[in-house]
Amino acid sequence: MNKTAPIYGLLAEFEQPEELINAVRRARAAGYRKMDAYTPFPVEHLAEELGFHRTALPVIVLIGGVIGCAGGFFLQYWISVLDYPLNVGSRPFNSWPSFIPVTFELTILCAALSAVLGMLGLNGLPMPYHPLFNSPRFALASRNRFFLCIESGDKQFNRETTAKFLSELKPKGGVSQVEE
Amino acid sequence: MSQEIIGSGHTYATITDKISSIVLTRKTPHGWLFGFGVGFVLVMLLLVSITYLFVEGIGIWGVNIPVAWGFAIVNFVWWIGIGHAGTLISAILLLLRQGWRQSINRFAEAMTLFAVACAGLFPVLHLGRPWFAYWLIPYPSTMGIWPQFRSPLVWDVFAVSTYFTVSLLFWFIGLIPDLATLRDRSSSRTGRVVYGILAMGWRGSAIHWHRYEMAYLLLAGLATPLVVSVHTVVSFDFAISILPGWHTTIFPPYFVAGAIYSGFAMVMVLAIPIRAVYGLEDFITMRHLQNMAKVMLATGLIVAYGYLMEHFMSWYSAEKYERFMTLNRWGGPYAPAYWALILINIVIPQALWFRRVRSNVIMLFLVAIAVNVGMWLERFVIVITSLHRDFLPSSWNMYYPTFWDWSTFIGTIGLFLALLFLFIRFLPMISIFEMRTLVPRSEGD
Amino acid sequence: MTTKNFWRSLEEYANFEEFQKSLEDEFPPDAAVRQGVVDRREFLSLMSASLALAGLSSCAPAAPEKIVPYVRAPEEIVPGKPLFFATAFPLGGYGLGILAESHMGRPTKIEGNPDHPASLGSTDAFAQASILSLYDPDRSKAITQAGAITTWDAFITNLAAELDPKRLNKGEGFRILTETVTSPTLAAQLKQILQQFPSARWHQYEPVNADSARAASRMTFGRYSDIRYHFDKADVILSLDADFLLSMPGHVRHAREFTARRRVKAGEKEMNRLYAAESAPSVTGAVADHRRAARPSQIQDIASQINDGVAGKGSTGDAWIDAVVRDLQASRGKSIVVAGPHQPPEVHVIAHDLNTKLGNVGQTLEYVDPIEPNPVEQMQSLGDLIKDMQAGAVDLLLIAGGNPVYTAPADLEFAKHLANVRLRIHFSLYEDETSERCHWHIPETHFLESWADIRSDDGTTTIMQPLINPLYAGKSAYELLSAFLGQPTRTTYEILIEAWGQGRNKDEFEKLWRKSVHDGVVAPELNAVGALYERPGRSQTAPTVSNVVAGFSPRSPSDVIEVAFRPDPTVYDGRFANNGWLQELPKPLIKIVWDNVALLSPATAERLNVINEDVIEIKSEGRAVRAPVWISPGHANDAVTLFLGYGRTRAGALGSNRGYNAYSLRTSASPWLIKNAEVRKSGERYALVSTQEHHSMENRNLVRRASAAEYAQRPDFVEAERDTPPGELTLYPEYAPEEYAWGMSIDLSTCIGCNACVIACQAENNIPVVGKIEAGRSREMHWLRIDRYYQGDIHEPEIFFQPVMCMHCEDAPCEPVCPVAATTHSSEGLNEMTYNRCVGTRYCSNNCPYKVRRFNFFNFHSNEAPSMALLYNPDVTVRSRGVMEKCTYCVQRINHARINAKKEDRAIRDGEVVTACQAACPAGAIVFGNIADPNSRVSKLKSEPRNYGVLTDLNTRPRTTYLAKLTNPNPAVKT
Amino acid sequence: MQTGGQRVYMAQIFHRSTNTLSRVSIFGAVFIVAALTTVISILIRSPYFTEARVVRVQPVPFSHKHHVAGIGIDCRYCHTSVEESSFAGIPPTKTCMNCHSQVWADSPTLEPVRASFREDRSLEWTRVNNLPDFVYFDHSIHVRRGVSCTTCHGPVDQMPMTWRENTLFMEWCLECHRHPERFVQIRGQHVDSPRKLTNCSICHR
Repeated sequence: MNKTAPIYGLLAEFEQPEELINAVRRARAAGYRKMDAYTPFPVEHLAEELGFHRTALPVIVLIGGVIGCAGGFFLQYWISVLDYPLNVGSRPFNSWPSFIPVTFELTILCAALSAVLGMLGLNGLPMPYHPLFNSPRFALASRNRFFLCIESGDKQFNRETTAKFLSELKPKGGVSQVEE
Repeated sequence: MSQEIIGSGHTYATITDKISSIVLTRKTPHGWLFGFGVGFVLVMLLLVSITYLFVEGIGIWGVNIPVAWGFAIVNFVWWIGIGHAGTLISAILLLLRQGWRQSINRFAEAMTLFAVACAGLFPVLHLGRPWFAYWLIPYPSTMGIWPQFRSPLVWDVFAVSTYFTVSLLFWFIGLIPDLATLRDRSSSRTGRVVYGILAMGWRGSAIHWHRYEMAYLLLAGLATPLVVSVHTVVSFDFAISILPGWHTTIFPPYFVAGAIYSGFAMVMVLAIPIRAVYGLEDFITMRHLQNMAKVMLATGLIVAYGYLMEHFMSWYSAEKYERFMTLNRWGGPYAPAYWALILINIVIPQALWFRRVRSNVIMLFLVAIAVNVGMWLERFVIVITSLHRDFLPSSWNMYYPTFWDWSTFIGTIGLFLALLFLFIRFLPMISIFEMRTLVPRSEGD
Repeated sequence: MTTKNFWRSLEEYANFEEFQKSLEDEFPPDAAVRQGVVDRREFLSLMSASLALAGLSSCAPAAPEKIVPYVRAPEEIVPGKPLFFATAFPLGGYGLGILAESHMGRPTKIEGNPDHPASLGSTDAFAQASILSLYDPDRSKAITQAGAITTWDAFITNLAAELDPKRLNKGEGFRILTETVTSPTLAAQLKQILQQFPSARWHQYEPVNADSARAASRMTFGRYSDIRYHFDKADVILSLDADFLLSMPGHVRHAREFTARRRVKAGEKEMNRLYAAESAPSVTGAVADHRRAARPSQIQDIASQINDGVAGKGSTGDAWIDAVVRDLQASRGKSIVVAGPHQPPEVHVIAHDLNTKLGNVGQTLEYVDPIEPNPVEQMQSLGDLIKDMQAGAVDLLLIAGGNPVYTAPADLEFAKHLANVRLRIHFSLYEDETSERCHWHIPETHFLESWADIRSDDGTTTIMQPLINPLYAGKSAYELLSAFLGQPTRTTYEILIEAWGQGRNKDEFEKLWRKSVHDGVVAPELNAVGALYERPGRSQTAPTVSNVVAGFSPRSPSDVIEVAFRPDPTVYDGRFANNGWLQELPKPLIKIVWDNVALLSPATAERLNVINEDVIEIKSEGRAVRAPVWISPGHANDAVTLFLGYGRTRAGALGSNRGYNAYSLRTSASPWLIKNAEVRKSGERYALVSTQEHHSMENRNLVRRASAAEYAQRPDFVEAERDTPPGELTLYPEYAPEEYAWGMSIDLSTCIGCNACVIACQAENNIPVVGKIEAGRSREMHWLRIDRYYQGDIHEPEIFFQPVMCMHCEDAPCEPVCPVAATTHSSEGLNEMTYNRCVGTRYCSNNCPYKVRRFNFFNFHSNEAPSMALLYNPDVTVRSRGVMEKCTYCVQRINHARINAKKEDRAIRDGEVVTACQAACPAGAIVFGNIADPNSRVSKLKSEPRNYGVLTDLNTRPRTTYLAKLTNPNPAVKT
Repeated sequence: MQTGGQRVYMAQIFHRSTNTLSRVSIFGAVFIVAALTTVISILIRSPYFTEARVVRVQPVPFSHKHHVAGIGIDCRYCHTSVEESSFAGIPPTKTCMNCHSQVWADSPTLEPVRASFREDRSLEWTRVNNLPDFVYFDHSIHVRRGVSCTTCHGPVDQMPMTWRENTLFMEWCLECHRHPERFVQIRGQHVDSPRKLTNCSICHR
């Protein structure tokens, strides 16, 4: 194991979500901040334990919805009243009740798009390359293993002590380095 | 019989391996080849029909004046209806925190996409000049003229395309973690590259999971009213008109109910053989089938109530055209279709009241088939009987479907099958990561 | 309508020829096909590659076109402006005055000539459709000898060789067979021929003729005379199987005069009363106040009973007959008894007798010298010819017009004996069954292609002028006969000028001639002075006939089935068999298209155990014919009506091998009736197409009816149901009214269901023919249809006609459902259909409660011959595949009037816009105009209490409304 | 490497650069679509497609500039029916020969004209202004209502060889039909309301 090459962080592999949560708690207690946990399925409270609480996503979706709604209605109003008003079955030019369905659909469409794009954006996806993938064990994060990674960027990070600290958490899969 | 929603003895690993193996295994089962082959042949039939249609014109179908809408619209509504179960199961059941949804939502969503794709064909094909279909989209043309937003057909364009887009997003978002699994487990280089691209570098970070679940929840919240709106808009195609038998306010609710009805029936029709073929009884358990049967029973009753109210109103309104329309459905030239509808769509599904039927896979399968046929008949009765005898007796006339009507319809069934088989072969038909959450904690590894 | 810009002088005629020649350059065929460009665009669009561009640019110019000016422009032609030429439409030898519309030398439309007494501005379906025959690609195009194409000169040389010996033997064995001839010039030519060849003979024959009337007047007065009726003067009319409104010569005028007495203003109840006794329901019977279904042979009994009654021989015990008698007696001098041409002479004699007794002669009708220069009893005439042929006494036969091989009665075996004639020359519009059996065939010019003169049933003479040079190598009858007179080079024009001009001062004649040609009616002076022969229509003294009436044949036993023959209401005697418009025109009452049927009553159908479309075999005198059954409520029991004109073998692409040939049963002895035929069910079935499947109104009071008396009491009866919601009962805003608001009023008490409007609409608006199969799939394209409803007892039903076209609803249900704004509302209240924007969702048709929208399920124009392109009205887009279409209120005519008015800085005058249907209607039932102007005719009519809208309970607020039908039943008759 | 008897593969499939690449591609897709639509809609309206302001090749190099600006012949001398008919009219060869039987009587360029007159064979001009057949334009009323020739046909008197000045797109027709007052040049001339002038049946029948 190369002792000098720059590394991304140290990776501890657990078999049960509870063990992982427990490890995260202790890591934070030990003062580690720049770290992340990786699981094959969403584990409740894990994010909170990592100190992540609120996401901006709902706001983004709301904005998207409002834009879709207003834009949708205005599009129809402009076309039917301002640009080319036509007498259609002697309905009023501004037949707003008839404009509701399209307005609604566009609201949903914009909101949904902003939800998806927002989520990807905030998560920094797509990111096909990531140092973690260098760790051969990490592939199991999408199967049945639970990982905790303390990143070298953390100010307390020190190869030896951090490795020692992690192994004290008794990760069943052991501790490994993640090359940069 | 098991009341579990997942067979006992499963661990994260077994679930993962079991489901992903269906996709990653090298050899293709013969059953798959046969099924896909059938679908493919029918797709060819569809292509021939469409080509001939474009060359000759809409006249090759049975439509005429007064019956200017025929199979095309019947099939459109039918497919759209089927396309409702998917998003509904995922979205609404997610919001209701129904754990049992997690083994069926994936292919229910896929089914939605394919059904909507089939449905989307018909409004275009049935145009007199399909190559001008894009005139229904508002774009700055050199003609300086725009779509006419009072027309339900324009609403359709927006509703159906929105529905397709949102369903696609919902489905894809759901797929991302599983794509990551496949990426990490695929043995072939190409497999890993392709799945890798699609997985967008998902690595299961806790923070990502957090936002992911939020987004998924929001999508579900948006999709739920959308599902309801889509079939409401479709029902407006009829309800907005002035025709006896179409012009009625009860259409939106009972169209939506009908859609869910046929949607669940179709899920059933697909789920039962698939779980048998791929041995997924542990994931799609009797509990699932029974729950779906109950939903079908409930929605079926709403549909029945819809029929009842239609007839009640035509009597209560004392509207001579409405009354004639009802009598004409009962005793007119298309009465056989009507009574067949009542039998297949209302009477037969009542069998679901009995536990013995609900717990018998074969019976469930047959009932589900019946419901799909019945719902098609419902649309046929609505479209044809209302049109063929409306206001002026002098213009009354009959409608007879032609070979090309049938070939186009059957062709789209083929398209649906072909797409579905491709999906089963190349993507996990059951959501792996959501199944993992069902594993009792003790059985970790 | 367009300010009529009549043809003016001879000099212009010279140019006329000239620009005719340049016509081909001026309008290369594809330029004339208005749909051409659209098609190209659609074809491109089909290529998915160019999809986006094609659509985005759908208002952009098409592929570069050539534009080809004249070399020397004829000065009466203003490119883009139509001209109208006065001429006449010949049928059965009689002329109907018309104005033919010409666009850049292409005749495109036929209108009635207001100055012509037989037309009074209106036309009939035949006249309207005749223009289609002009462009019929199946017309005979070349002179043929034994089937081989040859030339006029070749014919002349051959003919000369034939005629020289004839001159020596006085024309021994030389026979000429023509159809009914009323043309003075033609008659003069024939007389000349007979002078040159004293032993030659001239025979006349048409299958539909006036023999009975002729025989009757011979029996009665010892001489031939015609009757001229004045229905406008009659209070009571008795029709003895006479369909005087649709099928007798002069029917257009009859309809106008008859309906003039049925327009009842508010408060009035003065109306004429029509009794009709007939076997097969006719439009005349349908509008009659009292209709009596009787077997053809019984008509005579009814007639003589009425005659006895009028003679005061006391009651017959038959309420109906007694009522008629009393009514007739009550209106002496103000009644008419009309005998049908299909009835035996006896009935006509009785009619003479009745009219005389009732003192009608000189009042409501007058006896005049025959219109024909040489009246004959044609069946006799044909018989004589055939006898000679049989005897081998004929060695040169000229058949100038007509198709005797097909139309001659079976028992005469014309075809067989024709073979005995050494040299046979046939002259006709089509190469038909007769041409097949003749050595020479000479193509005839269409009446719009050649000069001619002709007379109408009322004696008016018209100089017919050509609108276009012969499209094919056609010759006129005048040129042909002139060849027989040894002057093969003379043009028709020269012949006419000489005939009319002889013995006249040149300049004065010039003046009269111009006037006559321009007006379409020969100036009286010209008629009077230049007597080609004695002036017609000289009134005769009232005859006395009582002695003749005694001892007519007794009534026939009632257990047999009588078979009656009638000319077909749309293809007539078969001459229109290849006319697509007429083939697809729903026959009045039965609504059958593309076929002829065997009509019989429900009771008889029961007796024979047959239903619609069963094939029955009718046997008589060893001859048999198989015909499909159509059950007609109101038909006489124990009688079958067969229609002539079908079963042609060489009619052309459209007309051949359609229906059955009724001529093959007909006998010369009794051409209109077989008194005792053997009728049996054959067991076969034959598919018929009827454009109306359902015959009851389902109590939806679509046609509203009251007797004149009831109307006087309850003028508001039309709103009895109070089904029209009040005006304020709408969610929609009222759009500010413009100076014009177009609307239409249709009077159901004058509509006689004659179909003239349907064809007029088809001709005006480039409406395609779809053929039997598509019509059978309910895809016929007529913008205007005439709905027919039966009411009451199926054996004696009341019959209603209701013309239905787009109602131009104020709150049009079709408009809001169109996703691309292809159908919208104009500021003048028109429901506009913009074809080029239509994508064909057909939603509008679904949502139209009147189902008046028509859809191009295929490109129906694509299978038309190129020559048809010349027929298109250039002011109306030719719709292609996949677009919806419907009545536009003839918006092209509205725009034309608007532009003219604006140019003159004035408002459009009332009556300036006349829709095609309105112009054609002989009954004047349709009135169109500006309802924003309270003084316009249409506004006045709409303010009548009889005015109502159809399906107004849907709050569509239609712009087209109807005037309820008024009848004038005799209280004495229980119905 | 083995875990639980299951073969596990290296997860790192992509190179670092793919991260930027993937993000760019997503953005790029959106951008390209937007760009394409704009380009098409511009292209559609460009002379390349509409052939507006593109000179047509004619059998005889007839110069409106010379005849109108130079000699000062009124449009109506040749386009005779412009005031009375929907069709302005193309002059018959006779009209040309009125002058050119004397003027330039033997110029080789005019040979086609003389030939046409001699042999009574029409000249075949290439159409410059053409509308689809479902559009009904009437010259007479536009002229009568004070729309000058140049409003639609442009400075014909400055055209040595004739071109079409405008696209003749529907949107172009609508410019005027929506604001007639801007284009009608005779002062005090009554103009119809835009509402009337935008009725579909004004142009389409």
